[in-house]
Amino acid sequence: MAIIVDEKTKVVVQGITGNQGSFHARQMLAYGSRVVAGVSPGKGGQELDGIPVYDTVEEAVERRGANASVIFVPARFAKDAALEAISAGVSVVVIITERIPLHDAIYIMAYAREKGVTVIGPNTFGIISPGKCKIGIMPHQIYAPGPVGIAARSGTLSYEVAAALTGAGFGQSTVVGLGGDRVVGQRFVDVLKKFEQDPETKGVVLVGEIGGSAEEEAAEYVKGMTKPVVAYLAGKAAPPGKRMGHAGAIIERGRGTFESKVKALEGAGVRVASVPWEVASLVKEVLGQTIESEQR
Amino acid sequence: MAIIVDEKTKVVVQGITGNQGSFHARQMLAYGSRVVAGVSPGKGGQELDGIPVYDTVEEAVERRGANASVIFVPARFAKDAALEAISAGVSVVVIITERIPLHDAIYIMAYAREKGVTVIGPNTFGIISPGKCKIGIMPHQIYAPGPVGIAARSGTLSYEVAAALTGAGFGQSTVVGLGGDRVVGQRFVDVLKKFEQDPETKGVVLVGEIGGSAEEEAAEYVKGMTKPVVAYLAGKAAPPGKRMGHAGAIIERGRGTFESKVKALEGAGVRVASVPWEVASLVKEVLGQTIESEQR
Amino acid sequence: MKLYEYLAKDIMSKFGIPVPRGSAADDPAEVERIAASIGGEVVVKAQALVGGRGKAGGIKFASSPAEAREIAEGMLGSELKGVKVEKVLIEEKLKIDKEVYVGIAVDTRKARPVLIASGSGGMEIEEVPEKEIVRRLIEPPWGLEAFMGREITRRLGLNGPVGGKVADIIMKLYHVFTRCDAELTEINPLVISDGNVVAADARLNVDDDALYRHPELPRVEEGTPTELRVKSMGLSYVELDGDIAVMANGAGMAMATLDVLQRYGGRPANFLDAGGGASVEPMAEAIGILLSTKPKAILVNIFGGITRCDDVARALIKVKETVGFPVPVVIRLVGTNEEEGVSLLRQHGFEAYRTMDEATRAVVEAAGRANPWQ
Amino acid sequence: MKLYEYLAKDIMSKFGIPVPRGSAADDPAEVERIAASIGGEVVVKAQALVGGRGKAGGIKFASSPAEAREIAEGMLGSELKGVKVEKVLIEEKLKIDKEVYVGIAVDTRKARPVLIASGSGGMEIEEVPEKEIVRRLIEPPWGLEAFMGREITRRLGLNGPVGGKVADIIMKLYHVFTRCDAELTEINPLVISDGNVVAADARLNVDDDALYRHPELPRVEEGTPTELRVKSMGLSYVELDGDIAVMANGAGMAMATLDVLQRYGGRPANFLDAGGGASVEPMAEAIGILLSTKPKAILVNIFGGITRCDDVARALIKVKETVGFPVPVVIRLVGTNEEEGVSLLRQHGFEAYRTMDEATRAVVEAAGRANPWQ
Repeated sequence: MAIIVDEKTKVVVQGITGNQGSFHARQMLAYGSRVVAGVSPGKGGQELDGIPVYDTVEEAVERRGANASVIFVPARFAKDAALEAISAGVSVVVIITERIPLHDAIYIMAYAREKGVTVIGPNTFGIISPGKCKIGIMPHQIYAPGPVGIAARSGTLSYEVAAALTGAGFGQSTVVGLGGDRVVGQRFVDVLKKFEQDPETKGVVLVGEIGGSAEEEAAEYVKGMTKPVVAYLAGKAAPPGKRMGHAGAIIERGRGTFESKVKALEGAGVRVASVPWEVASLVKEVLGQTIESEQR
Repeated sequence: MAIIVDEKTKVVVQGITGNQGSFHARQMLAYGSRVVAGVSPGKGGQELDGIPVYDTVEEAVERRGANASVIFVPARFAKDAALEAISAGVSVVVIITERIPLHDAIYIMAYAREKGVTVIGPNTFGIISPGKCKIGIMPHQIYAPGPVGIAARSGTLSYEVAAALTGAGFGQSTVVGLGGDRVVGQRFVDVLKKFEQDPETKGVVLVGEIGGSAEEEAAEYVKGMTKPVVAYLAGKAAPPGKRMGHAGAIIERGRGTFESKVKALEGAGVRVASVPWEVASLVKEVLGQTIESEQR
Repeated sequence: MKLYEYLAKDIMSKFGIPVPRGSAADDPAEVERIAASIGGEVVVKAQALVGGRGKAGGIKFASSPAEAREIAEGMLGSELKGVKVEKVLIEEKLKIDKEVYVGIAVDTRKARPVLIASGSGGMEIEEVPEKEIVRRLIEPPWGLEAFMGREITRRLGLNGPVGGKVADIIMKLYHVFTRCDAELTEINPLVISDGNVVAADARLNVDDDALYRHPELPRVEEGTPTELRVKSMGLSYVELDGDIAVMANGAGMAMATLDVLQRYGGRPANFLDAGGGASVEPMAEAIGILLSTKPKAILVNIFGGITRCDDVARALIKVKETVGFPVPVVIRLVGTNEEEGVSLLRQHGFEAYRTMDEATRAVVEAAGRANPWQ
Repeated sequence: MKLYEYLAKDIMSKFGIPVPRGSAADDPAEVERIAASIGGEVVVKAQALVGGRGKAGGIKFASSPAEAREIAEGMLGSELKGVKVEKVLIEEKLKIDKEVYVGIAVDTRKARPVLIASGSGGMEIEEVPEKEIVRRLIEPPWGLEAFMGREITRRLGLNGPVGGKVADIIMKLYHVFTRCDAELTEINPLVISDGNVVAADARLNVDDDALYRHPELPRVEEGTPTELRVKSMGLSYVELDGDIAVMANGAGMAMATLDVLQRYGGRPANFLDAGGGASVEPMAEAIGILLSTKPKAILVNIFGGITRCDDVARALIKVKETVGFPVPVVIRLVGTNEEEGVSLLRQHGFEAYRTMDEATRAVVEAAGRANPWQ
């Protein structure tokens, strides 16, 4: 088990003939992901390392049974690519592209709701169920299969946390990059619900940051969870009103502060690490407890 | 029982301060329909024969529990009025207005599907469950409660048929005016399904006409029905390519001919009357059969 | 409202759809000038709202401006399938590598627009086998997205740059459809020629009920002068080829009246729906127009709902007292205010029947007598 | 991109929203002319992208053109909440019967636009009690319909002609929101005055990521010259008030680096996200810019994913060999191509740490030494 993607996931890469798309298609293939097709309008008929390239996602679904898509196309074409994937019948769409207009993201999410499709991103490093399926741009050598689910708003920081966990002997069931934008397809609470249901996942790590209210919503949900949750939040030192790299990482009009998030999470029983590398020891503590309580 | 509207229906009249709206609001009230509110933007606070007038349908629903709306507003405002009613949470919207742009009708129907609301019309005389509830502009003295369901694309012709039935001693469970436009909320097949489920209805009369494919669809459905169906179709003498008053009544590019409809209906076991007044005797024949078979 | 090909192409061109070089004219000298400015071979196309123009001789090729003029002289003013040709469109002759069909209509059953495409361009879409047709319902309010254009193009077997151009034209055709409140818009054929894609013929039917919000669109009126006159009064009227004028209230009732009339051997001269609660004045005017078509008899068939029988009676009396009735008028009058109406009629020497059956038989008999107009 | 009030009002006015008579100027003489042309009492409003302008003295009334000029002389060039005032807006003074708030933002949780209205206009919406606020999620792709404007207006307790005008303005504000790709647009207050309804203050923040499709919109750049310079390179950069320059790859990593730095007593001078797979040249340029801010030390914290450690090493070497490092540079370098990167650094006299912890402690210590810039 794992969440969202696993060994049955068949990936189509949209934008496969671009630099990013071709590089990461090969990386995913090398990792063992079932990359069954690529799409690049007007370039149907080509091949990339044996991966057939089509003009439409529809063909990739019809001919190759693709059930997940990953999007590498430039921001101005990303909306159309995402709508195409959603319409074509895949169940997961991972949008790597950054700087997608906010209104486009809103529209994509509305269409995904209508069609019952799970969107990861935009502006995400992707999703990986170690040992089963990698869809995205993350350096996969840092992950190992195991009992910890990770959901993160930021990429590199989640690598830091995942590497620390792997180094401490805690592999991951699935690592989900929610994306750094304000409007994303999966928020902490959505992913927490899935981890709570997943038998393989024994505990969850949230890698959050200032801005928005995703951490506060997560805290509400955690109160009813049976699995332990650990968090690290970035942005304690960030001044209000300054966008810290991510569109979503901004303390605007007094909302989304570091303090409100820590308070909400700690109030829900979440152990909040004060530095990224502390996450591993907190996971050790809480998973130790879980294992003990399971043994009773 | 009856279909769509009955003694529990509480009606809000949109456009109640107009000539048509005020006249027919009074007529409906006189018939015994529970007309609980009127709506006329900017005229909230007025009254019409004790019926309170509000600015929005939302208020009529909140304050008076309206669960059905009837629309008398001019064509160019009808789309907004219909969307308002659908959004406000009524379960039935009857659109009397004629000459509503086709694209507006398409949009209204899409919104109604999204919200699960039943739309009757546009360009309909309305719907009546005799003795229970009248929503529309029909001359109600011609109806009587009874076992026959009627669905009609045209108004006056359905009056002719209903009067003949009443005259022959066959009252009606519900009479539904589908509307004379190409795109309408309820088609024959939708209403047939409801009549088939309604214990009070023992047989159904369809009053159809040339144009479109509603009669052919109905024929398909009738094949699986347990209740007898009688039909009269207008337009045998109409030349192709000429719109016969209704936007929907046109034989265009060889489709929707009188002959194809009669063939389909007769093929499904429907008795098709050759003149309007023949409907009553056909109903007598088929209902007699039904009663006999029930008595066995 | 159906637009002539040259008007439909003007509009499509404004939306970015490539159309052949050319121009419309109603004068042979102008045709010659246009053909000369285009150069080379041209096609002269009769502008008439009829199907199958090609087979009927409405599309002809000319290899010189003089020949184009000659063809136009033959077409202009002539009748094509019963319709007078008032303009011709002169265009460059296209080299044709492949023809496809693309159209957008309304699927009334699904209450949604539907995009229809086929690799068999040039044929009427009704004649193309269903398996060669690509259909895609367009879900409102989502609409047509660029990727759908690509999906359709792919299903037509087009790819590469030409596929991209066709996908783009499909999107633009959808813009025409939505922004012009179209009932139907078609490009047939869409011609592929040396890697270019051009709309060789175009159809655009605009919803009459939406014209009020399209002052930017040209107006084309179809119908006889009498039809247009009655239409301008807000009533529905259709001319037929019989000799009994028919007025009824409600479209269904009017159609049924024609049917019953025909059943009893009568031949309807027209169809007038005077329903919808028309008042005395327009009803009287409409009856006057019926008289002006010189029928052998008039049948008035009213089942009063919103229409009040006394108003109908007053309209008839008004006509009798002003222009008079030179032909038999047979009346069936029941429904709202029936007694008052019938009584008014009696006072003015009219009789009224209670059933359609009786009235229809009576008018057929009356029309069988000698023609009072001769 | 936040637009100045006068620009936001220009745009709203183009969408049909009534705004006060007035005009913006950057010169006191022009202010006097504008005030004279308006006549009567005017208001002079400092154009600065800060909240709470009124309380900070950025909004003043003048009863004569001369007084308006005097006020403008005081405002222009002065600082309002730390931001230099370069323009003032001069407008007619409105008589105020009632003030309401209307705004459209994005509810990121629901991934939908949300319309917010309140009868308590003039206050920051955050300070209005929740029960006095009307919220309505806008469902894409359906959008806002006219009736929703009426429903909101009714909930605000407005009716009659004024209610109709406010409902109409709500619809137009929605058009501004959608057609300008806004993140946020507000009218606060929307002033009701003698039956007229006027947008007395306006806010319009446009999505930076959508600017490419809005050539028609004015451009407003916010930030220090260095921030704008780094932004133009496509990197994220924020100036802070400390003395340790920070470069990291990835926004979350950069934020975490600042946090850890602060935890160990260091004071970050800035935030530079050099992630996203930037190549050697822009990274070297970015490091040069960090140096130009004259920090006491530089911390480079890289967890290589798409960013390759050897590229980071090459960028550092390039800077060392060209402009040189006058301050200590502390490097943490792990991840993709780590060995090659670390080895390159060693060859050029740099040391690299393996953990954030060590590197952060080291840079704080290094910055604690004497300031090399003095």
